[in-house]
Amino acid sequence: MTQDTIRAREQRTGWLLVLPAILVLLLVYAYPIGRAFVLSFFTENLSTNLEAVPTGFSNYVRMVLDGRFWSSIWNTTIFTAVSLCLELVLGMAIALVLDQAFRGRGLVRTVAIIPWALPTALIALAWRWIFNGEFGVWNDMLLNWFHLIEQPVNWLGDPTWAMVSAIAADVWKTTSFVAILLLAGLQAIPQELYEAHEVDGASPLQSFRHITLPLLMPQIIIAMLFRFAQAFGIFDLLIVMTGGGPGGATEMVSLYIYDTVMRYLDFGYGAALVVVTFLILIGVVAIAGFFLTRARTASGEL
Amino acid sequence: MSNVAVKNLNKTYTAKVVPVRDTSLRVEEGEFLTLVGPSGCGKSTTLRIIAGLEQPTRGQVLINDKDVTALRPGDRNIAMVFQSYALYPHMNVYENMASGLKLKGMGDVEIRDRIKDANDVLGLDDLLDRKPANLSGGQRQRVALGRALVRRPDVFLLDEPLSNLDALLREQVRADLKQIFERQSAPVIYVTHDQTEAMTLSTKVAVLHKGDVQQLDSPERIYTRPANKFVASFIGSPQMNLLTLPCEGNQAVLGSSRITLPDRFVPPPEVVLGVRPEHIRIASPGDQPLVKGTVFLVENLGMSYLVSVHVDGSEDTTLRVLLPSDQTWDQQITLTMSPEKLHWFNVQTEERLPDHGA
Amino acid sequence: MSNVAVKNLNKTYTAKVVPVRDTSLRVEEGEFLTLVGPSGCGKSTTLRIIAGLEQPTRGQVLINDKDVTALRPGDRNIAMVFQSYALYPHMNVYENMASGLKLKGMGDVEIRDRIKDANDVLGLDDLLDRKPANLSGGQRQRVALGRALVRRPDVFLLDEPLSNLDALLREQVRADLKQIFERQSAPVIYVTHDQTEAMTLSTKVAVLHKGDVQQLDSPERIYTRPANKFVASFIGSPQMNLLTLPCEGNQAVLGSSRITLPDRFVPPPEVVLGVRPEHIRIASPGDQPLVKGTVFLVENLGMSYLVSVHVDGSEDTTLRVLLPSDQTWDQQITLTMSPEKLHWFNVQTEERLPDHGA
Amino acid sequence: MTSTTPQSSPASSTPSPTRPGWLSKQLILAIGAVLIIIFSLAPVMWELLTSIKTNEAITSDPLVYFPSWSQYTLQHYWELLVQNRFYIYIFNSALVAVTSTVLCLCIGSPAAYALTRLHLPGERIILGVVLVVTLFPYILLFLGLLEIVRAVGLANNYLALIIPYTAINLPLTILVMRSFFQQMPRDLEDSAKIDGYSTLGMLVKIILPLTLPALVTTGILAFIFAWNEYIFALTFITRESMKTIPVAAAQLAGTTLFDIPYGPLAAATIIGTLPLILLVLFFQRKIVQGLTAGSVKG
Amino acid sequence: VFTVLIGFVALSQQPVTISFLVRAVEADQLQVLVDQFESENPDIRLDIVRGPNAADSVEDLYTASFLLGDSPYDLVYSDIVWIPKFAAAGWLMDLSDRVSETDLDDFLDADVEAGQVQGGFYRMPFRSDVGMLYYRTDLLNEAGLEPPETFSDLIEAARTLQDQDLVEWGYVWQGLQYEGLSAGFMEILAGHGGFWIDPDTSEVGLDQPEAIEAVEFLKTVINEQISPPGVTNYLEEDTLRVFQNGNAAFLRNWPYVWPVVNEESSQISGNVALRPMVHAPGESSAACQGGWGFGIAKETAHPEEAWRVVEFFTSEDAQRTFVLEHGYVPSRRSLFTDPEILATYEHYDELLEVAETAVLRPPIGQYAQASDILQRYLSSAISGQLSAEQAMERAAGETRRIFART
Ligand SMILES: Nc1ncnc2c1ncn2[C@@H]1O[C@H](COP(=O)(O)OP(=O)(O)OP(=O)(O)O)[C@@H](O)[C@H]1O
Ligand SMILES: Nc1ncnc2c1ncn2[C@@H]1O[C@H](COP(=O)(O)OP(=O)(O)OP(=O)(O)O)[C@@H](O)[C@H]1O
Ligand SMILES: [Mg+2]
Ligand SMILES: [Mg+2]
Repeated sequence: MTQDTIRAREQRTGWLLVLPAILVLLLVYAYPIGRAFVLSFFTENLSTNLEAVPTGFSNYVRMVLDGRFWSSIWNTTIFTAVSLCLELVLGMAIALVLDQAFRGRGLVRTVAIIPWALPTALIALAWRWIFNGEFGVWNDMLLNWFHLIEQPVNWLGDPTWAMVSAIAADVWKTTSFVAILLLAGLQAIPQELYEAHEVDGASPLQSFRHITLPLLMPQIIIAMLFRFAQAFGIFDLLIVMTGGGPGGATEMVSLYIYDTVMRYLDFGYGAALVVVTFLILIGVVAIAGFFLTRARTASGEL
Repeated sequence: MSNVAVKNLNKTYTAKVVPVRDTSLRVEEGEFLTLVGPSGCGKSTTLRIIAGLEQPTRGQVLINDKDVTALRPGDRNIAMVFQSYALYPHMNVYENMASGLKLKGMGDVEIRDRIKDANDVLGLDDLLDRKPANLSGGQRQRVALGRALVRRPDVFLLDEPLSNLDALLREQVRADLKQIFERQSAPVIYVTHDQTEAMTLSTKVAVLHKGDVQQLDSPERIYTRPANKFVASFIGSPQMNLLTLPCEGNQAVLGSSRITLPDRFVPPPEVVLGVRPEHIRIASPGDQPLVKGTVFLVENLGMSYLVSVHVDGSEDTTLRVLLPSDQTWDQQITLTMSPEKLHWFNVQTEERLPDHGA
Repeated sequence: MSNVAVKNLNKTYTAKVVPVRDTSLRVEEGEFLTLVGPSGCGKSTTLRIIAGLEQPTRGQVLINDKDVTALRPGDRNIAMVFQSYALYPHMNVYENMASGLKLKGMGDVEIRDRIKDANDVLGLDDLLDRKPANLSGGQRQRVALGRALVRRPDVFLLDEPLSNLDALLREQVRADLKQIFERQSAPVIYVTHDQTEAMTLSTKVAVLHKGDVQQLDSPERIYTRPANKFVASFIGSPQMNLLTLPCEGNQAVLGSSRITLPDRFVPPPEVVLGVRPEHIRIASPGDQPLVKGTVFLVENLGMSYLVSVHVDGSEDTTLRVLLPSDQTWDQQITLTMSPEKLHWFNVQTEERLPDHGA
Repeated sequence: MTSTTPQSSPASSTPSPTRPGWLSKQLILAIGAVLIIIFSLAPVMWELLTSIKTNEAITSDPLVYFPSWSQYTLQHYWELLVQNRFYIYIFNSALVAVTSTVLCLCIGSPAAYALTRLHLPGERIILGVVLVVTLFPYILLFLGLLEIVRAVGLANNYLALIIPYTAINLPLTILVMRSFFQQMPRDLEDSAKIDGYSTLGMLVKIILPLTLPALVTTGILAFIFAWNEYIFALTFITRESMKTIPVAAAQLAGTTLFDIPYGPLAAATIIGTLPLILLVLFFQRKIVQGLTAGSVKG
Repeated sequence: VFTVLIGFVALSQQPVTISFLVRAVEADQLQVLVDQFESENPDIRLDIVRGPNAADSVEDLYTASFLLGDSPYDLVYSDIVWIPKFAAAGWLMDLSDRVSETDLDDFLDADVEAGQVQGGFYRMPFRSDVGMLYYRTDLLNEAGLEPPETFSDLIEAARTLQDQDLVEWGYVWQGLQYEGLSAGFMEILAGHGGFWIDPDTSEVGLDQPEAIEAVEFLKTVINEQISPPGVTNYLEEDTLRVFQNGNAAFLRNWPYVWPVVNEESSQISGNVALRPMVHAPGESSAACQGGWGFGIAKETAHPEEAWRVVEFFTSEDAQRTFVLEHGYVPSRRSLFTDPEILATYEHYDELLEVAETAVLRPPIGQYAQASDILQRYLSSAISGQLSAEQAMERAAGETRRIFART
């Protein structure tokens, strides 16, 4: 009917405007993922002279028995879990400070973002240098400033310390990101709520528990969601900082995938690894999404 | 016997921004004081200082004659209703009302009782487990009120509690408010920039302007005896006509007509005449003084017409007159006003000139 | 000879949300139609459909008797003023006014002339090169108006143009608006939820409710002859008293007193009586009918008191009465109202019952 | 009771009475602020110090924190820029980052607008997908992209980086721009329509000018990402002269036998991070704005 | 006539550029030969790309460039262990029809052997490389010790020296998780008489007792503080620094060390000797065969010119010049005994002994994969995460699984 011509014209333009974006996204996201699913049912590596030979689930079977895969999954989980917790606590603290009014707040805020903005690969170099076993400034500080250790610690040489160092580096890099998101959430909480609560006789701590936390929950979840995804796929930091060593103690799934494809030319298995990681990720995101909606309704948004 | 007072209150943000200059007020048990004034005149600031949310630059806040200036808001036993209601979005109505009491460590039973009492007044019973997001403006307003009532505070502070409601609803809630607060005795300080609210609700009105109290008086006197030009223009709608007139002898000259000044004061060279539109009427034979004019705009207000008139002999002065809707008139119109309804102000000081017997 | 009309307009968003049901309106040259109604009643939607910003689900929009329903807003030669003024922040006043004309491909010279003309009315000359950000609310409002005027459209559409101004300013601009549009002849459709604006500005008022036109009439008749209970309650402030009364014979029973129904209609078992507070007064000897009651709330409106009265004999019916401030009374009060000012409505249909001579 | 007589008073006659605990709060804040600054800057500072120390100072024991005049040198920077021709990599990074950013805005913002205002059927789905995609660790993509690059023969072609970067930045761009468009008063577009603008004309003449700040914001985010990206840059560019800074720096090797060139590495880090630090210093507010708009509102 | 012709050709056309990727260090060192070659062949320009110094980073770069297509490299300057993979992936040109048996006679056997994959020949050896043991003569003399023969000797000697506070550390080697670890382990393994992977049968020997003993040795030197704890994170450069600063008595490293430690600037110059890696009683020393050579990229646009470059670099003269310049190990036997070379490096005949003991790391396509598995488990063994048995069990298992799929 003629009534709709305006709307129709509008929508035609609309599609024209969206189309390029959709195409690019399909090319760069849809194809690789789809491709990975297919390829994961083939064996394509040096022993097949790089021909794709359908071998059903063999890649997945092999994965089950692949100690390196499991240790990389384990490493990734540890890495992700620990850094997320630390970031949440630190980020919250920073956000709370930055939310207060004090002279020079603008400057501090600016400075606080810097870590997030810097290139991970380069920062990884910096950390490698800082944690260096013999010339590392970190050792020097612990030794000569705080006297916490007698012997220089070989941070990147020792499996545990290497993981600790990597986590430290990652926390340093991304805490500011968390802080920013939380800060935004904090500022979205109307001041009157605190004032009302104060008039009711609440201490700052009580206000934090009864108002800040519940109302901030959505942002907290969102921040954690983003960070989870990023941490779970972390690559550049580790390949530069530890290369996954020592003894694969800091090898994450992403590094294993990269080696499998680029070093061993084991494409089929690589694809299988991609698929599994992908599924894990989607699963977690789905769960988080569920909690997010719950938190949103709980905190009174609609 | 609770009461609240502020002594020589001053709040200076910057040398330019001084929302409160040197304010002293006192509200006794059972009194309802309204702070009214244009936006930015320092109403909220004053209220927030009393609540303890802001620290005064100088001066004291007294509750029950105790100096509480250094006390935390929570320790002053006051209740405050915010313009935005400030309901906790993640708590349902019941929790919202209970939170203040819980903080005091009150037992659940007593809390329930108090909330019940409040609801007898406010009728929120069937909303208790709703989240604020699912409440209408009026309901939220009532919850906010309830949250204040259950605290049984020494003082109630309200900052423009009605300004987020639409016209019709506001009229009703206004009446409710009046009844609710007539039922209890704790002093109330109420901030608004709507003069109708000020007039209808209060036992005492303080008109604020530029950080100073312009007049502190009963609603009636504010309306009938505005202390200065500002109060006169701010209170009353449609606005009072304020005309600056030259004087000849003891008569003020309005266009072609003369208006005799009250004989009690020495005739100044110039004087400001204030007369409310509703106090001007079409002259009937024998009326004095007479003002002739030409109608150039008529606005129908339903029960009456707001007629704008160019005064003959000084075309740039316009009189706005409120005429009953059953009356008729023609373009050329002759008006009169009863002398006792006229207000005279000093041109320079803008202060009211002394009244009869004063 | 421009005019605008809508025929059987319907807009359905969802089965529940039908802001416009089946509206037909026609505005002729020189007419000023106001759409008034509570928030959410479909005023804006109607206006936006006429502008072409929304597509109607059914029905047509006619401008100069041509069906423009399928035309783009830009092709309808209309001008619209928005509540938020919708000035382009990155253009100065002049560009804001010119942009529409430029798009029509009009020459700079003519554009300048038109803007000059508009400014003679609006007095914006010394603001022309300011950005909207540096204008006061009132000025922005005038610019928005100017932008509409320069287009010399077939129709003016205004959506709550005053609601962002504060009370005092609004009163003035309202007067200006009235004068400006009296100067030109194109039909005007004006949306507001403020009944004062509706009454003062319009030559015709359409009261909307629940997507239907409740009454389309002159302001006077809307006030004096409300077509149904809703209109009666919506127009007039303070609100009209609406009492549902049982009938005995040809008399309606109000508490202890009887009010004779107009003899022209068959006495129903029940009837709704409507009477405006300003039409009730304290009875003087010989008045009929008499209503006795008890005063329980007095609100001082300045020029008069709004008194709420419990009617003796039926405590839950309350009458609100407007009494001049120079009058006095005591708790027990006897009231009367002149029969010709009473409104009678059918209890079921809520429609007005036929009048004298009707 | 007395209504008062106006008598203005000097602003700072007596200090405002302070509540107990007020001071300590300020103290805590101050400490917190200082800690934050140290936390955020220390590593970079150390890198900076290292980059201007002579090799001896770098490896000396005890550790030299602040180089004395004798230990101070610009040698490392000279090595990078002259010997390793680092300006090439800077140029590459800049080229790739800028192009992909521009491309991203050109594709992203119209899409965002369409998804905000033009009620396309299925826009919720598109948005949902976009939302999920923002969470995507792109290590999962490089296997497939590798194949595409090989098939299309994009190897050693800036496009091999520009296209993925554009795509990876698209979702964020769309979300951020969308949240800005949503904040924009509808009336503006309506009155533009009534003035007779076409949808495109409106987008170009009215909306984009108004959302210029938003464009800058998203642009900066996109740029930062593109400048920092490592995996693709490492994988899809094998020609030395086309590498980007992070890769080049990470592959930096000593000229002396088997020695890790700590100094030049530090210098490279500084060179590679400096532009971003400047970005942050100038656009802190916008960055915050963008991040929050992109994630929280998304 | 011929030269004229070449000259004519040279004039008539642009010089073609032959480029290849080399670890930065060597890039500088090769410069001598590059200049010489370019002056002799005006029609060919050599473009040497400076890569990172870690060998497997360079391998990854080559891999990426071939995998991706449009490889910028015409030649592959290749570590010995890459060849099987590159060949299997079909990235290298088969050179068998360009070289004859006789041409290859002069080259070290292991070096040649390393180039032969699936009947093809893919790599001309350029410079050979073998792991060996360096020791401080001055310290041994002072303590009156003989150079060690067996692993236990080594431990003994080291301990004595440390006890006498003559030196801080006894023995330094490359313990970081990277190719160097596999290489070093290869020697210890062979020294214990064990084997890693049999290229023909794909049999895996990592869980044999010999292998486990080998690991035990590495764990011992760390646990007994003969090697610094940091050794698990050491590359060649780290070990060298410790040794050169006089903080270690024994060093496992490659030939390049010799000239470095003997610079006059070096505080230990003149006090260093080398010998084949120690071995278990009853076994013989084994030196891990390293070394670099040239392959030709299959995709190259200029196979002929590329081959001329290869011929030049692998020629006796070129190698001589190179060796004389930098003290590397030639891949041609004749040069070990070449008087000119012996004049500067009198230790080269000892070096030949070492070279003849050389063994290959498994020449298989999946070597990188196998090596990474081994590295992981070695690393976790020496950094104390796993016992020697556990580590080798798992290593063997996973290694077998790589082949299970073929
Ligand atoms: N924190 C502050 N810093 C600086 N100036 C302030 C601050 N708070 C308020 N002001 C200024 O003090 C003046 C009075 O503010 P206040 O809120 O009391 O006005 P108000 O009477 O409440 O106006 P409204 O009716 O709009 O609420 C205003 O000019 C305001 O700009
Ligand atoms: N795009 C839309 N989708 C769904 N419902 C809508 C939409 N636009 C308006 N409505 C609904 O239509 C009804 C009428 O809206 P409209 O804006 O016309 O009311 P109004 O009379 O203008 O109210 P107000 O006085 O607040 O402007 C409202 O209930 C509104 O929720
Ligand atoms: Mg206020
Ligand atoms: Mg509307």
